[in-house]
Amino acid sequence: MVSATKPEMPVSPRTSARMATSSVGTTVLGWLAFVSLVATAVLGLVVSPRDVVTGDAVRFLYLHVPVIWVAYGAFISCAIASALFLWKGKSRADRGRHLDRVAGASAEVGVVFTALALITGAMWGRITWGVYWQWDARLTMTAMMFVSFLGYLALRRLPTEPSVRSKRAAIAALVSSVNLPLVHFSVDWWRTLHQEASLSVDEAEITGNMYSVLLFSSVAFVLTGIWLVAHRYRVIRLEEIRDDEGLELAIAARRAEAGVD
Amino acid sequence: MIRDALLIARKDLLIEWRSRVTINQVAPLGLLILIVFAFAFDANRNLLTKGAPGLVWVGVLFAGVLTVQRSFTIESADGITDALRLSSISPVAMFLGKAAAVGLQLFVLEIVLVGGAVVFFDSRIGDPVLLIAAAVTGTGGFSAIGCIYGAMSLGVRVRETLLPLLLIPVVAPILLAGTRAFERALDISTQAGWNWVGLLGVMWGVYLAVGTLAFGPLLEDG
Amino acid sequence: MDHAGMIIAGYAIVFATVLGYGAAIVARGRRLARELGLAEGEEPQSGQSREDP
Amino acid sequence: MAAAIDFRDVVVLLGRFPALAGATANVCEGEVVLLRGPNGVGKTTFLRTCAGLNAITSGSAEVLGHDLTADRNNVRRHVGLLGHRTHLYDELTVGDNVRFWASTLGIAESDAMAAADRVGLTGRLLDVEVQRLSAGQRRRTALAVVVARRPRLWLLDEPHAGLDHEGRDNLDELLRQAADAGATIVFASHELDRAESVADRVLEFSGGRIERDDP
Repeated sequence: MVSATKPEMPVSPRTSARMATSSVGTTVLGWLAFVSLVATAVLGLVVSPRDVVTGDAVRFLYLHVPVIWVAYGAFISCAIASALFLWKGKSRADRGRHLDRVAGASAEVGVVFTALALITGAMWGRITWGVYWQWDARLTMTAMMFVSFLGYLALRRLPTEPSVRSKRAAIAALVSSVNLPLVHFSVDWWRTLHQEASLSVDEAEITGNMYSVLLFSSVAFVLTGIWLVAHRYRVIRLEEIRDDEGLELAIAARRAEAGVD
Repeated sequence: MIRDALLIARKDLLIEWRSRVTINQVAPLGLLILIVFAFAFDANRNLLTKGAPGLVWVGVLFAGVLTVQRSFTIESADGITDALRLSSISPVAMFLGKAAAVGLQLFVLEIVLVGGAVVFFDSRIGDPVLLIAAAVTGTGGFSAIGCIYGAMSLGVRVRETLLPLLLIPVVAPILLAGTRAFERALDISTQAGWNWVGLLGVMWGVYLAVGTLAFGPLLEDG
Repeated sequence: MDHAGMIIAGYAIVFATVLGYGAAIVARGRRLARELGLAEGEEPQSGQSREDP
Repeated sequence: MAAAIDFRDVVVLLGRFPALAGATANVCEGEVVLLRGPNGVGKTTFLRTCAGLNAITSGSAEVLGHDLTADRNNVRRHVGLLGHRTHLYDELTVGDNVRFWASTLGIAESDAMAAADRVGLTGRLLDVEVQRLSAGQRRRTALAVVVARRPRLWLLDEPHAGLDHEGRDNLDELLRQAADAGATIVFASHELDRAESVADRVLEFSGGRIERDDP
């Protein structure tokens, strides 16, 4: 058996972790999100009137706009968590592992929602402008954001020491975030110089009913986003607990090699 | 610190001088990219002349990724990263030195590619000063951000594929601004070129600042 | 409805992705919890230590 | 005498592998200590950890008065590490390498060249690219860099490996001189007869820990 001198892990999630897959709070949140998503589908497809100018294409508004908000929110959360990790991580009791998990969970949810935003945006664009893609500043920035954070997730998946990986990932997230305004600005400037007015998707005239449907669907998607981040966070945490358990076993096995223990 | 940065840069350039990887392998590859584009566009001279600035920068982009890759392969061989950590050179000096060496090699590469565009694509250099200024600021920014990601991929087994994925999205604005400035310098457009050089300069400054802050934490991991 | 196909496809993609992604996360969490011998739906209680097996 | 190395229950992870699993060791300044044990018991990790290259997961570690759990940076200037890898740029010559590494530490070129001379790297050999060297010459080049540092703590991982008979004698002589000058030397070796004649003390490694501490 492992003796009493067992070295103490700096972070032993075991001690504070009767952690499973859900809690009362997130269960309620999850059902709320689910029900409101279903309601969004009904409202968006059936209840909402067609727009006078853009016709039924307006139904994409209820998907595209909330989805992109969730994506931006997730990336902002990832960037803030990464910055806090680099700034405060060392002095925290858990060495910033909580912040690292928030960053990782947010980034993944952000990537999924950015993909959805790009897809719905392209479909909507096809209907209203006749093309899938416009080289407009915001669209280009969003595409770059998508690719950057795909790279970020690839970096997180590397089999390196957790502390090394978190630090590298946090720096990558911050560099990408600093870079996105530069992308936006340079594309914007490029478009302006070429004097092609960028087509904005906000041209649909949003009136009473549509406004409330948009508001409702936004709430639905934001709730869903929060729920997804919370659960993704827990999965990361469970994986860490599993790895740490493996570690304690590995140390015991390593000591047993000596045969004298 | 300047002395240390120069020491690192001098060492990198000496290695390049002895091994000639950039000049014998990366530069020809850049020219090859230009030629392959000519095939892709069916040797349509009009189209190629018009697209030359962008094609030159795409060449710089890909050759640049390889140059950064090479620059950090040198440091990860034979436990050299450990030796650097055991030396008294500060990470900031290391960053500046490596960025300077990569930048200088890329600048030479860029001159070669512009030469290629003149020969293959019939480009005319209308404003050499603007051309040089855009090349210097563009490659400067590229090498600064390239070295940040180079350090990030140190010791990573999948570096060959990971580095381009991480690096290319963030250098997109350099590609864009560099292309616009070159369009003016190569007499393709009559729009302002110097604003783009200014933007490239701003990006260079931002990336240098980020690298100065980030290089220490990145190297410490090894 | 104009462009009915495109609109319905858009809605289908979005909802299928979100629900599928959520389900995948939950499934992965449950599997891990089972592996670790944690009961489902258990709330983390700070300061309370799990007995070592 | 002051402690050069003071490790207590040190755990060091390489990835997820606990290379040191609770190592406790004490080395006084001026001592010459041999690390003994089969491959893979943690000797190399112990040496690298002393040099401040590995993060310490738990336990307490002090080297030359620097607390490694708080700051692994400041100790590095004072140690000389000769590992399995030689830390040399293949494309540069022996002279280039010695000069470069010396200047990264602010060591005068004349001192660096004297160190190269001391390990038998002279004349035409200085202008040979490292990639053309034999394994023994390569290790001698690495040793020259360590000698030039004039470390207070020498950390040598199998320094005898790859050297010819003359080179080994030369090395032992070098270590004795350094010890006489007050440096602490910790080294791992499989050449037990040779090593034990140089060492004051032996630390026996097993399973990521120090099992026995023979005087």
